[in-house]
Amino acid sequence: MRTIILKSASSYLLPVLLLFSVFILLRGHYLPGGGFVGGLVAAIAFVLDAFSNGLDKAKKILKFHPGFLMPVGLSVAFLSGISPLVFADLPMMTGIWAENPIPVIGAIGSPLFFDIGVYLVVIGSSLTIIFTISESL
Amino acid sequence: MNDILIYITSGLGALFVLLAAIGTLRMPDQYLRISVNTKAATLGVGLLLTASALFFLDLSVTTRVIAVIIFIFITAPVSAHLIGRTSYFIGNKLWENSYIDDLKGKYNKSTHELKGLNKRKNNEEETESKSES
Amino acid sequence: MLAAVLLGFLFSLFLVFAGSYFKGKLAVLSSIIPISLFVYFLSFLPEISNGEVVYESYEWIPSFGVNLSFTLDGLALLFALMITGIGSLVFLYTSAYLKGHKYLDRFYGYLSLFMASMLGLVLSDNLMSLFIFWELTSISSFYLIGFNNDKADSRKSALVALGITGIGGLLLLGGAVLLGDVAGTYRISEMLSMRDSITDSSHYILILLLIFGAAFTKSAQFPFHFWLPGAMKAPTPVSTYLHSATMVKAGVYLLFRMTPVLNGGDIWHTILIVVGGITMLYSAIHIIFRTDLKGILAYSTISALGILVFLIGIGTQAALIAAAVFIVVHALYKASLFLITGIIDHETGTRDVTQLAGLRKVLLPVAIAGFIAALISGGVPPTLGFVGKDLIYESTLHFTNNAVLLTILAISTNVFLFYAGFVAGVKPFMGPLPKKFENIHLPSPLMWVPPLIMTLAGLVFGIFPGLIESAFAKPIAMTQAIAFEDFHLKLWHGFNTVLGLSAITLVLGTILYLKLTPSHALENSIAKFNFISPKILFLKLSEGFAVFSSYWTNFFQTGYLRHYISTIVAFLILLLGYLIFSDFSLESDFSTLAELTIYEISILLMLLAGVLYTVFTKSRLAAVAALGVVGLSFSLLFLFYSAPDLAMTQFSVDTLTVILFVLVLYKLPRYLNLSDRWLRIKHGVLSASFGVLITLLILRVLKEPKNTEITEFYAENAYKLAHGKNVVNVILVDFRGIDTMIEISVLIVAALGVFGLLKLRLKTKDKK
Amino acid sequence: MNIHDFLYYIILPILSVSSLLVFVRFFKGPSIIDRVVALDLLITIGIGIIAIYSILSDTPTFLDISLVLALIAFLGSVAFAYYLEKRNKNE
Amino acid sequence: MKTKFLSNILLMLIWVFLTGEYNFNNFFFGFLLSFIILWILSGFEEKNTKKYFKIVPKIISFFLFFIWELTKANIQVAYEVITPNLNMKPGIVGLPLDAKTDLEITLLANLITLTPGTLALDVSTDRSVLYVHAMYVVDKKEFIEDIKQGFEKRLLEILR
Amino acid sequence: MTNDIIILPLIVHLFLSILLMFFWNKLNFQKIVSVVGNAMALGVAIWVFTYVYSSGTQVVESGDWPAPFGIVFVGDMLAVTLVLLTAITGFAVSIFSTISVIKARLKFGYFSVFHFLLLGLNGAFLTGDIFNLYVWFEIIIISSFVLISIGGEKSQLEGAVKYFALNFFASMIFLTALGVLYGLVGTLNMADISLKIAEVKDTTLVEISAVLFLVGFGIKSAIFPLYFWLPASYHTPPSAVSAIFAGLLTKVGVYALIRIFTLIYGGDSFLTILLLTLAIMTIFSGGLGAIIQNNIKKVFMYFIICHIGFMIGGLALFTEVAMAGVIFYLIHDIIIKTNLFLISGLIYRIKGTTNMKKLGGLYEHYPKLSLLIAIPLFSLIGIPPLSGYWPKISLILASFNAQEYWFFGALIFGSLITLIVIAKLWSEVFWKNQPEINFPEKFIYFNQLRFGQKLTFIFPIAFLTFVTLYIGFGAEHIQQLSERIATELMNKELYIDAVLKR
Amino acid sequence: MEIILAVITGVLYASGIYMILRRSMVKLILGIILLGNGVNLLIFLLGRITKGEPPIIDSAEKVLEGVYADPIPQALILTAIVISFGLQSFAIILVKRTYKVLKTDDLDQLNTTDEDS
Ligand code: NA
Ligand code: NA
Repeated sequence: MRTIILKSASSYLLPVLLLFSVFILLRGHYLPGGGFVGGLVAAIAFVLDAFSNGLDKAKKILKFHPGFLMPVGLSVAFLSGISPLVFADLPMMTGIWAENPIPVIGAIGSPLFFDIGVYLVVIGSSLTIIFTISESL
Repeated sequence: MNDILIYITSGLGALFVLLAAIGTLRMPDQYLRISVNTKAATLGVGLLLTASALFFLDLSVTTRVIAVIIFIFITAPVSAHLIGRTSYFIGNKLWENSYIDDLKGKYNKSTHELKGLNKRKNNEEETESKSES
Repeated sequence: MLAAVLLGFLFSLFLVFAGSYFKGKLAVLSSIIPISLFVYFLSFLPEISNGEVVYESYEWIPSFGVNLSFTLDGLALLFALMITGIGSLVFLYTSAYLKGHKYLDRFYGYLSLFMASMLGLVLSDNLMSLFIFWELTSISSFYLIGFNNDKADSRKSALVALGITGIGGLLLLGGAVLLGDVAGTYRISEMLSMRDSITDSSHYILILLLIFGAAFTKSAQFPFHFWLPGAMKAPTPVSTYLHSATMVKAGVYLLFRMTPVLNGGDIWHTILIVVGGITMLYSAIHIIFRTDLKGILAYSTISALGILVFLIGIGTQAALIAAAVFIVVHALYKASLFLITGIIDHETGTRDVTQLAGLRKVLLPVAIAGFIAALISGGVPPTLGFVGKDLIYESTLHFTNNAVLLTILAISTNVFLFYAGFVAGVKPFMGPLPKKFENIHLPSPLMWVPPLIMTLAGLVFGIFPGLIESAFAKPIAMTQAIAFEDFHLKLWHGFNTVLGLSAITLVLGTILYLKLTPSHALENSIAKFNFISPKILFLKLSEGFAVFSSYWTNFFQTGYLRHYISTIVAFLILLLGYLIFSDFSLESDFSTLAELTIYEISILLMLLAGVLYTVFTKSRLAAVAALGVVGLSFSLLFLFYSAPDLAMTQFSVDTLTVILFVLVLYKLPRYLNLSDRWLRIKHGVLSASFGVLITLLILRVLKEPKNTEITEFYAENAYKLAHGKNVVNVILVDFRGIDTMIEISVLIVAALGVFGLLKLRLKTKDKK
Repeated sequence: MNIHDFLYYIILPILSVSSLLVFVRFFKGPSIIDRVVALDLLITIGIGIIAIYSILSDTPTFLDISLVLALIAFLGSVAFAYYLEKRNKNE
Repeated sequence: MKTKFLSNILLMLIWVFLTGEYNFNNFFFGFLLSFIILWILSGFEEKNTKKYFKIVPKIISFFLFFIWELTKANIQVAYEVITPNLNMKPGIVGLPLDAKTDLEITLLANLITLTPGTLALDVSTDRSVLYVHAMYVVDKKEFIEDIKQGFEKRLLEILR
Repeated sequence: MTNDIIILPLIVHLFLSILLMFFWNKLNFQKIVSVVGNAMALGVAIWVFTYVYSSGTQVVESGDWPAPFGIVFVGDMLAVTLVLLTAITGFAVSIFSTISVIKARLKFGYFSVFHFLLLGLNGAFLTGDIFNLYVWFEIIIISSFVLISIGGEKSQLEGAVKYFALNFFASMIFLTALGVLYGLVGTLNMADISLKIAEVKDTTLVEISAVLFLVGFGIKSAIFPLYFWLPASYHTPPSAVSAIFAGLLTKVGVYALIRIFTLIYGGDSFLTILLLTLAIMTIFSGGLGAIIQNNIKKVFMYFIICHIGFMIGGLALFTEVAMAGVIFYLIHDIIIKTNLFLISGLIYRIKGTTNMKKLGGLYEHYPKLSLLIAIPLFSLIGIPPLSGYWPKISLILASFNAQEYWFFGALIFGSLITLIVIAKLWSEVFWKNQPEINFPEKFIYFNQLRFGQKLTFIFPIAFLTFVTLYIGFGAEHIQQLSERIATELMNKELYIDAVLKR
Repeated sequence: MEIILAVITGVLYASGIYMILRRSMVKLILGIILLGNGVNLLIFLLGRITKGEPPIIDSAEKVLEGVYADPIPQALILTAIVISFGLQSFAIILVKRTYKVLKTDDLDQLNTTDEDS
């Protein structure tokens, strides 16, 4: 859309929203949030950018096709799922936890990486869907 | 002291929200409704959020409330602007008692380019009214 | 014996792969098999006639009790020799009859397949393996009838035959399973000692009906007989081999085999005598209305089969032995007549008996064979046919009920059969030779020697009936688990009633043959009654069935999505309604339920209004916006009821959906109000009823106490063991992480689908 | 009257009534713009309700949801505007 | 300016970590403290960075001004909404812009919109005019002047 | 660790899906990876199968959470048998896909989605958790939506819309059932549900949940009166896709019905009557549908429906004998139905049509191929001693023992219709001379293919035919397996004890 | 409260099905969405509802104690929501594509696949 107001507002909102999405992702284990909502927020940030600056620019910011995030995210989730099986001789999806928790995020463990995988997949697939539609309009 | 602040902020907030609601119902055209909506509601919700920040008096809550307020204050006018201009595009007319319309005939209908004030006014017939099905 | 059975299968398999390389030597190669098998089985004759039984068993599928157990007793040997003996002759005959045929290899393949199946059938001691071979005979018959598969007639006949015998096969399967269950074994030899417990079982009648069904269809009993004349579309060797000598006797064989197991008295007798009786007379009468030689032979075959069933129904020792002898008699003369017909057809190009005459002048050996065959068929002494007929009258006369009626029935039938034999075996050769047939030459001996051999055998056996008696009668009687009373096959019994009856038969038959000339006028006269013939009724029935199928299928498969959904919903309403209202009580204790507050009411109102608005608005965009309202209400609802994660997710997802909708929407047409008012009301009532049931269901479930073991475990351990405080999230990424993994996979696939749907454009020309 | 009662018996009802009033506008339209505006306002009021509800239930975490709400409501409006503009342009 | 701000934040965080008290007062105190420290230190640095320290008070004053305007106008609108008659004189006014950059225009437009009674509808493609819908356009010139002297001037002071 | 091997099939397919997504545009690489991957999956499945066969039911507790608190995977004989069958059909279909599915389609993630589908199927068979089953079902249906609709033109899209709507509806009913069940027992582990459902006082509610499951799964497994989507959609996608749909998608519904009705709702009299009635009607409707079709794909589709009725009816009889019949039939059916659709794909490639009226002369021109095809056709009919025959013995026996003569009648009816229709098909397609029709010109016919390509077409069919022959002639093994599975199913304590480690 | 929610769930089911039964494809999708919401609400409701006690462990605590909402239905619904989202987006695009190819939004025009051929 040809509007300076939206354009500049969204260019400032984009980093903030992305930051917010990471925040939502990381705190999910302790408070409402998590990979899915976090991923949606991030996707929405890019969609907003696509609305205001046009699809091409939004794609340029991403540098690669958002679809690429899907296998990447799924790999992350998959690896965090099977790593206990491979490395620790424990059943699939068993949580492996670091000794000490850290602030904001809390305990660091394989479920966190799993959630990050979810986050990436959600961004990837939502953006693939919306960008594809926008392109075909 | 804090309690009183909560009474005030929440009370005022609720009032402003109610105001926005009544305004949205009563105002005669889209632009006025958008106008009322954006301001009163934004302020009202800001106040309500402040009330909760006051209630919890906790850093994390306060920062979040501030974040929400700032966010609303950034986004509300932007969306008001978007909706307002869209309303003009699709040809929603101004209230009959409206006083002046500087925007009339300024939009190029096909490109949505908007002219400045000094340019010649033409293509007035382009802003014929249309409404959503 | 296993090797004997497998040989044919292996040979047909061999032909599939190597048949084309042996085109020239195929006939010799193929014929070696039945001949050597015939010799092989012949070698058992001394043992068997001494009353011994050869037994062989291989484990196959013990879980089902299905084993390849073979017994060679008198009955089996009779059939085995018939199968291989006539088989040998037919194989040889074929080599000349179909000489140079493009698909001779296929033909021999099918034929060997059939022979092997038939051998397996008669040798099996296991009811299940008997069934297996039974079905294989149907299949090979299907292929043989449809051998000229470029002709629509052949294909249709093959289908009809397969359909009828297929029904029978399935009935046999049912009967076999049931009998096996009742007896506790599929071994027929073991069932023999259980006749009483089987006939007393509550399933006895059912077993009987199923087995009868199988036998009647296979052996072309009325009203299932009509597939057999149709099967005459097959090349003559097939008609000879399958549809007169062997396969059609499988049903008779089955009844024979089952007699000691299932003959439980009146039901057995009544059904078999009635069905056999109707069949024999009905088709015998049909003979006089035919002009096609094959048609005449087909009906006389059916009639003969009727006689066999009839005799088994009588079930006395005399009757059974009569049946055994008649099987041999019939095989010999009928096979001969078919082969002769084949020669005539092959040489003259017609089978129309009104066109044929005087052929003795050009086909003398064939005429001799035909004449003897006619004698056997007519029961003229000193042929085996005479012995057979005597035995038949002997059994009918001594049957306890309706002896006179049965005897008259037998005589009438035999008169027609006499006629048939002479029309087929004698008439074409008599009189002056028409000009057009003057150039005919005697074909290869491979064709005319086989019928000659068979008819001569019929003559020899007639003169020395003791051969048959010692070889078969006694052993067969033993297979029937009846004490063998002293009984001798003789050509001459002295002057008695039976002789008188025989004489009457011969006289009446001769008169009929002399007075009645087959003609097309006669054939057309019966065509008027075709509409009530079982065949036409069957065809009408299957047409009606097809119409019904079409109606039924199109009734449900309308192509309208709403019909499908509303059927499913209606079905659900029916079931749920039945269950819910089957013990419905209005009284409810809802005191434990949560109280209602103003803000909830307003949210719920909003939700309700949003939903209704979505449904009833005429603007798509407004509907989408209303969906936004619904989403918001939902998310607030989730929030009030302690589900912040849900609130967040619901709202973001709803918004994203709205965005998607909005992006797509302007590419879509505006709403149309397509359904009429009546349909809307109908659907409204349907969906409203479903909604009401869901509401009632929920309320009812809420009255039940809920087990909270799992929930408590999560509450206790989410932090301690899984290091998370947002229990919902812990469930999602840890306790039930697999769900989430697959859930994101769903998203990925959806995205791939969207991508493909919108990006992949196939041009119509390179589609697929 | 303590804070709890005040919020419960006065503020929440006001907000609820407000949302219903806005919903009336949503119903009435007449333009799609009115509906979008009403939806936007409903969400904004929702944020207010969440703020109060978080006090009543003593659960500050609920406030996070208001942030998501605010963020996404904005995007919804943008999308509608985008749609309407595009549709109008194409016609 | 950005680096300054970041340094400020960084310092604040360090203070908070040092003290180990994660509450609002402590953060605020940390921020204030680091701000003062940076201000003092800035005397030895280049001129450009000084601006940061001037702007902060201006932002605060602008904020207060805005709150005042907001409240004032809200009461006006409230009156309008509650009273039975509609005594408005609405209209769309083209407002010539001094603001040039995207940020300036956007902020101005948003502030105008947030203020009751006015709604920034659109900016002309050449960025010369901001079209504003207003509830009370008694005198067009006065209306334009109010905004230009009020919001725009104060805003540009901060941003430039 | 060792018992973890039962989830190896899942890991293999998930890995393959991810890998293939990374190599989005490398078509040949995708083909090779998919085929090799499926061969691997087959190897794994055989390993898993033999392992469970020798060591008994294996339970994997994901996340090391003891049942019933986490999601468990249960490799009992039924599950691993189905996993093996999935691997066999998956292997065949992947080879067939490389040649029969057009490039453009393959370029849009065909293989990746295909492996997601196989992943879903394996997951559905292995999971011991009812909600997890729902999730697997969803990955299955979304994959099937994608496979059925991508690149689709008119008829395919029409089919896809209906397919979508009805399957979505089925999922919703499934979820409703799940909600009711959870509301009653508060647990999702199927073994645990089985124990706790006995404590529910309001048995009507239990029956209601069963009915909801029945309808939810019934739509997926295409039983009467819920099957409508199947004839409308299965024939539209490429044959390779139809094949996997036909072989496995409806069967996963049957599997689910078997699982819940043996484990949770076993022996309820209302349900027995209901299931039996539906089974009879299913056989009837499927059979009637098959009679009137002229398109071989549609004929096969109605047979899917008809033969589902056999299995459902056997399930309703609820005896060990019947169950053994059901399992045997299931094993037979998965292989045979997959093969039939591959065959229809081959016929399409040979003649450019699957309409019987336009087909003909196949026996004349491709005699050996025709005989190869005849084997699965005969097996479908149940010509003894081929594979379709054996399970009927158990089913018939069970129907007699239960004195359910109507079901016996339906079995006979269904078998007869199958016989007649297949004979008709044989007569029309193989025997009849090729009628003179206008063949599509821009079409690559089978005889224009290179030898290697022809082989790629034929190999999967021959492979599956070989498996079918094994099922028929090695019926002893299959029957022993079926009986063992039936025993496991009918004694649910075995399952429960294994899962809950009692 | 539950009674009203139960009624609303019923209304959602009814509306969803009613919309699915319409002939317009857009309505079909709206119906699907409504039905999906109804199902979520049903699960939520049957998992028993609790007001204002989210299943989140207090920062000071280690276990969830006292009154708290059952987290399991929430997790289930979350999963269901995400899956429905995937399905719905696919459906929306499917409808768009179908419309583009078939030039109609009328489901009744989509019945050629069921004809005998
Ligand atoms: Na979460
Ligand atoms: Na874990």
